[in-house]
Amino acid sequence: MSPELLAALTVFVLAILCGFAVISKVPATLHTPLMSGANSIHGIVLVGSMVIAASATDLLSQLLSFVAVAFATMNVVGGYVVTDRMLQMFKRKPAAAKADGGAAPDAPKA
Amino acid sequence: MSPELLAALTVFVLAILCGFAVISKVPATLHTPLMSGANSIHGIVLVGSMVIAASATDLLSQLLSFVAVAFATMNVVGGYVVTDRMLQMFKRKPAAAKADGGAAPDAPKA
Amino acid sequence: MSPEALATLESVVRLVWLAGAAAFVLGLMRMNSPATARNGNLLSAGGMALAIGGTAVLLAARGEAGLTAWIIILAGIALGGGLGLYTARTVKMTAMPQLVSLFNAVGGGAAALIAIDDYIRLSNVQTFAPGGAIPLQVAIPTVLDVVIGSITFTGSLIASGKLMGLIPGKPIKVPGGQLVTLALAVVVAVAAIYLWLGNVSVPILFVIIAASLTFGVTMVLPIGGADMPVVISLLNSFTGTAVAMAGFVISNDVLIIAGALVGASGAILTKLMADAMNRSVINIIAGGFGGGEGTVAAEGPEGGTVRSLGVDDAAIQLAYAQNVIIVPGYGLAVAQAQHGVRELAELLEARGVNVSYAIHPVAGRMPGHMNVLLAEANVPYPQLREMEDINPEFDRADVALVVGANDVTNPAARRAGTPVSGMPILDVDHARSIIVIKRSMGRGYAGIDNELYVNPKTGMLFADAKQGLADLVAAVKAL
Amino acid sequence: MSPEALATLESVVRLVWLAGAAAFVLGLMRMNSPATARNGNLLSAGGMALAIGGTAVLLAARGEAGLTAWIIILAGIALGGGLGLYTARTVKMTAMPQLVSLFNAVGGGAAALIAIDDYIRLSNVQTFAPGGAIPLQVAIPTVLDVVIGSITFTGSLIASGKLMGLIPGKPIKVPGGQLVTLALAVVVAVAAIYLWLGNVSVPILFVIIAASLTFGVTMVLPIGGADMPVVISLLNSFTGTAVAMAGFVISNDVLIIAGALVGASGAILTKLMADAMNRSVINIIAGGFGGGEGTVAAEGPEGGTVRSLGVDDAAIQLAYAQNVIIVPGYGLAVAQAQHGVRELAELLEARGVNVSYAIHPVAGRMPGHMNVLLAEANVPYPQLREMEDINPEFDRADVALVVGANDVTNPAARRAGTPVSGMPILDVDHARSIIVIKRSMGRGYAGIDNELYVNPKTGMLFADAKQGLADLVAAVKAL
Ligand SMILES: NC(=O)c1ccc[n+]([C@@H]2O[C@H](COP(=O)([O-])OP(=O)(O)OC[C@H]3O[C@@H](n4cnc5c(N)ncnc54)[C@H](OP(=O)(O)O)[C@@H]3O)[C@@H](O)[C@H]2O)c1
Ligand SMILES: NC(=O)c1ccc[n+]([C@@H]2O[C@H](COP(=O)([O-])OP(=O)(O)OC[C@H]3O[C@@H](n4cnc5c(N)ncnc54)[C@H](OP(=O)(O)O)[C@@H]3O)[C@@H](O)[C@H]2O)c1
Repeated sequence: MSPELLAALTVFVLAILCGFAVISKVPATLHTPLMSGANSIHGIVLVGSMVIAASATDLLSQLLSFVAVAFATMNVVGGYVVTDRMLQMFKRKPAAAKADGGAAPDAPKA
Repeated sequence: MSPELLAALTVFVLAILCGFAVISKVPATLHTPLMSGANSIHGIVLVGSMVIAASATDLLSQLLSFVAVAFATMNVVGGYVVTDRMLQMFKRKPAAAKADGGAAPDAPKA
Repeated sequence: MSPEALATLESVVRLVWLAGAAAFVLGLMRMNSPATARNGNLLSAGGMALAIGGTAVLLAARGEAGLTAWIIILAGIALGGGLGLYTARTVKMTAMPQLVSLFNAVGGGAAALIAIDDYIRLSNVQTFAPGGAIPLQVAIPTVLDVVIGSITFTGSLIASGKLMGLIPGKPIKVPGGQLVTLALAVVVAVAAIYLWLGNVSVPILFVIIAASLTFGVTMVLPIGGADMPVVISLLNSFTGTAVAMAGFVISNDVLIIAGALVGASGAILTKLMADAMNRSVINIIAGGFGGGEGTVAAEGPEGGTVRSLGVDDAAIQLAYAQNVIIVPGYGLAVAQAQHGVRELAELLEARGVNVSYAIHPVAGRMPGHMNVLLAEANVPYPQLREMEDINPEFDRADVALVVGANDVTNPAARRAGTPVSGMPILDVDHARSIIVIKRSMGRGYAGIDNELYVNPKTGMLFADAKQGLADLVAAVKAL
Repeated sequence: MSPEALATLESVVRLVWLAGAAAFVLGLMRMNSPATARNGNLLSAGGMALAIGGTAVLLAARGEAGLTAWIIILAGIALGGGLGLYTARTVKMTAMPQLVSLFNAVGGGAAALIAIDDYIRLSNVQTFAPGGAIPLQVAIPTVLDVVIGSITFTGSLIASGKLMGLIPGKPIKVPGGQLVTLALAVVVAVAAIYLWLGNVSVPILFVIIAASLTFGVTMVLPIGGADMPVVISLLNSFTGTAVAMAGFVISNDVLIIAGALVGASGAILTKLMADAMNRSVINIIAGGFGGGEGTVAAEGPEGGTVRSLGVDDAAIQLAYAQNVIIVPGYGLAVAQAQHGVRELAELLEARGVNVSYAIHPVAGRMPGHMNVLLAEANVPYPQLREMEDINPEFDRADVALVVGANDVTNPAARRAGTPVSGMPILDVDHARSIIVIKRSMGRGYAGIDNELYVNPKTGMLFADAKQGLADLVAAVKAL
């Protein structure tokens, strides 16, 4: 096993342990925002997408990497924004009833 | 910066993050056992001590590494045993009053 | 740029990536408590910006990216960013889970595309140098990335579609069912082993892609809509793993760290979510009792009589109580009655009644559902009380007002042998009297009758939650 | 062994080390809750055994260690292991902190020795090749390891000595005080920079060692004995950091991981411990109000009268109460009265009284002190109630029996401006009546009067805790 692979494996295992340790005793209230927050983090795949886009020469590679970059950016931007919107709801004092979107009641779905 | 150093730094940072994440919401009751448990873990220095002892050739090195090995082993063995003894105290049902050492009341210290 | 300067820059960017990864961990840590959660998310976003900025600088310094490449990158970022921003900004609070699932789908897709692209390039090189295999330490993560990423892609799309109502929420039995799933798994396994044995073949990779994409569909279709939050969380964990594999493929630490972090934390979160519903993840994936969304049966539970209550009676009980605990449930969410409930509570408080809300961890259809809805309706945060916290207080409550909640109040959970057995419940039956607002004697998510409704202390106010609350408000005002 | 086989073995041992490190993390994680704590410690110990065993195999396979080296290793292990086992097995429960501190000292010492040895060897090589410097990426961790390890070594020994009573527990002002400390810090800094500038010099390294060892002494001597648990925790975190540095010096990942893990978790733990006493770590290190161990003043607080209570009166109150809450404190630990308190509680329970124990997080002189002592006396675990949990129940308690506790019951903490302000306290004054067993009107750790004692509801039973409890037991039996 090459030293680089061993190093990468070490990093992988440590990051897994971090992940386990971080989510320990979370109140259920925060499950959805946490899921959404973790969802934004894997948007880091944008870094990888940029790297392959930079070295893409043939058309297929260019196409694939374009889609990858667009997908990944959507994940990053949308993920963080939507998580922030969720968490805004948890503020303690509702700072003067703000007329936010989405408050418009909608027809029940069920 | 050499790739090895970068890799070691990455590992270092991740382990620190693990350490932060692991000790989050600990009941005060467990502070002392946790301190003791963490104390045993740095007994891992025994691995390093063994490595330097194996390559010690001159007398000074041999002396230093002997002390290092003895110190580190004391840390490891004593640390785990004492932590275990502390944690034994937390068992839910006292399995039939056992006449353990240390129960003999002693003259007050203060 | 001189080679030395470039080497230094590479080191610096790697440190920047590491800082970004650390920000992700610290951010997640802060998201563990409501007070610091928003700040934690911003920290995580800051780390992301840092990592992406560093990458851009590195690519520019390396100078290997031509104009086309930059156009691709910038156009991709503009397109994806715009779509993400727009949808995230405009989505309704109640529709968030489906959007998260959509973002998860594209993340998984991107991870798979990286491995696919890398494999095709490597295979081109290999074609020129026949006999040379792709080393196992690349082949293994490549295949894993492609498989997991593809499953996540279609699986998350289906989950999102179910929640949006584009695909029926009911469990859909795939013809052939488990047989199809099994066959797909075998195809993937055989193809993977073929590639790992040293064979280089793009067509076989596409077989794997196709089988995995189909697998994602057949995995999620048979699961009921109500279980989707857990499924989304699981697929989220999958995406993390796929991203980590992509990191192995292109030897990039920050992808490995962030991916593994999400993979692991997502797995724990999935388990916590399932635990809170007293189910196992396996049970959910295998398609449990989910999907029976309310209004199934109309007969009352045997051996008990149901007492129906008028609006005016209910209003009097509430108005002259000292302590009222409101128990919101899925029905409140469906009826969008959060504003109505807040109005009633304010009215009661103005009359000197103590009002608080008992929030069951899995009331509704996603964790934290009730908190988000009530917060949206500007219910003050301290009035929202968690289950463990408020359960002892039902003993002192004059009235418990249950609005569209069912399973989370069912005393049957305290006995063994029912589908809800073992699920912690709100001790509503300890209150001096109980008022339940729902449309009928219909069942809840678990599909069983609720013994609470035949409790002599209980009065049923049959109405749509929104309408019933409006009536109550009017009646209290009229007192 | 062939080079390829050796290379494979090296890879395997590195994976074994990684597994060991993972076991440390998982073990610590499990130590977060009483139910899994013991198991977690065993997991951690298993990881350690694995890591050490792997190292032995690797060293044997490399074949570079001669007979002498093996004798050194085995003799060292036998000696250190024997000492560790013996002391750990025979120590009294109340003397544990000083032993932990001792183990910490030797751990820090070992870490420092590794760097010292490595530096001396490198300097020998450098002497043959003059002009060649020791690279910065070795010099930096070497110096840090030596400094931190040496400080920990002497600091922990002093801390241990203070707790053992070998060194007076009172803060000892070093002549010259802060000036000496400052001078030592400057010496270390200058010497460190000298070495980092590329100079190779063993004598300078020894200057660093000497200054650091002295620094450890002057740092801990002025801190009061009662603050030692926090200091030990801090030094524990230091040792972790030193071990991580040793890992950088000899390029060993498992040392880096385990060291950094302990460094970080120890730092957090130190902060949590200090927080629980409502103090800052800085404040403690700077030598706060610590050290005033009981029996300072004998006058009652002004403006209130103290009501003294006879044993028989107290026994009657207790025996005919419905709910009794026992509040143990430092005095109970000092008097070793844990068995007496259990006997009294059992006697009361046999008479139908509900008895529970209110455990303040920092009652006593180390975190968890009371739990450990009461568990040792076989008090059933469920009777031990944590502060947040039991505080509301004082309202319903007929008698609160305070045994040798002082600060943790002082209502002055609810006001600003006192040394205990802000420290959460047990709401003892909410009980219908209060009995306090202590020897005098002496003050507690914080050195202030306790308003509880002049509360009209309070009766003082002046006695040594052990004797007082024995008298109470006799009196209750006689009823
Ligand atoms: N939170 C989560 O993460 C999550 C995820 C998946 C599953 N679940 C499960 O969902 C359940 C949640 O319990 P719950 O008590 O909140 O809900 P529930 O048990 O599903 O019951 C909801 C009740 O609301 C009533 N209802 C529906 N529409 C209504 C309307 N427009 N107006 C008034 N009432 C209406 C229904 O009765 P009528 O038809 O008679 O009106 C139904 O009995 C648990 O079984 C939980 O395990 C939760
Ligand atoms: N737990 C930790 O981690 C930790 C660490 C460091 C500091 N502290 C501090 O320690 C304090 C703990 O509070 P506490 O209420 O447990 O103790 P305390 O405030 O220190 O008071 C102990 C009391 O016990 C009495 N006492 C001493 N020996 C006795 C004996 N033989 N028999 C009967 N009574 C005896 C003393 O009064 P008489 O002399 O009148 O008998 C004294 O007032 C807090 O201020 C805390 O911040 C705690």
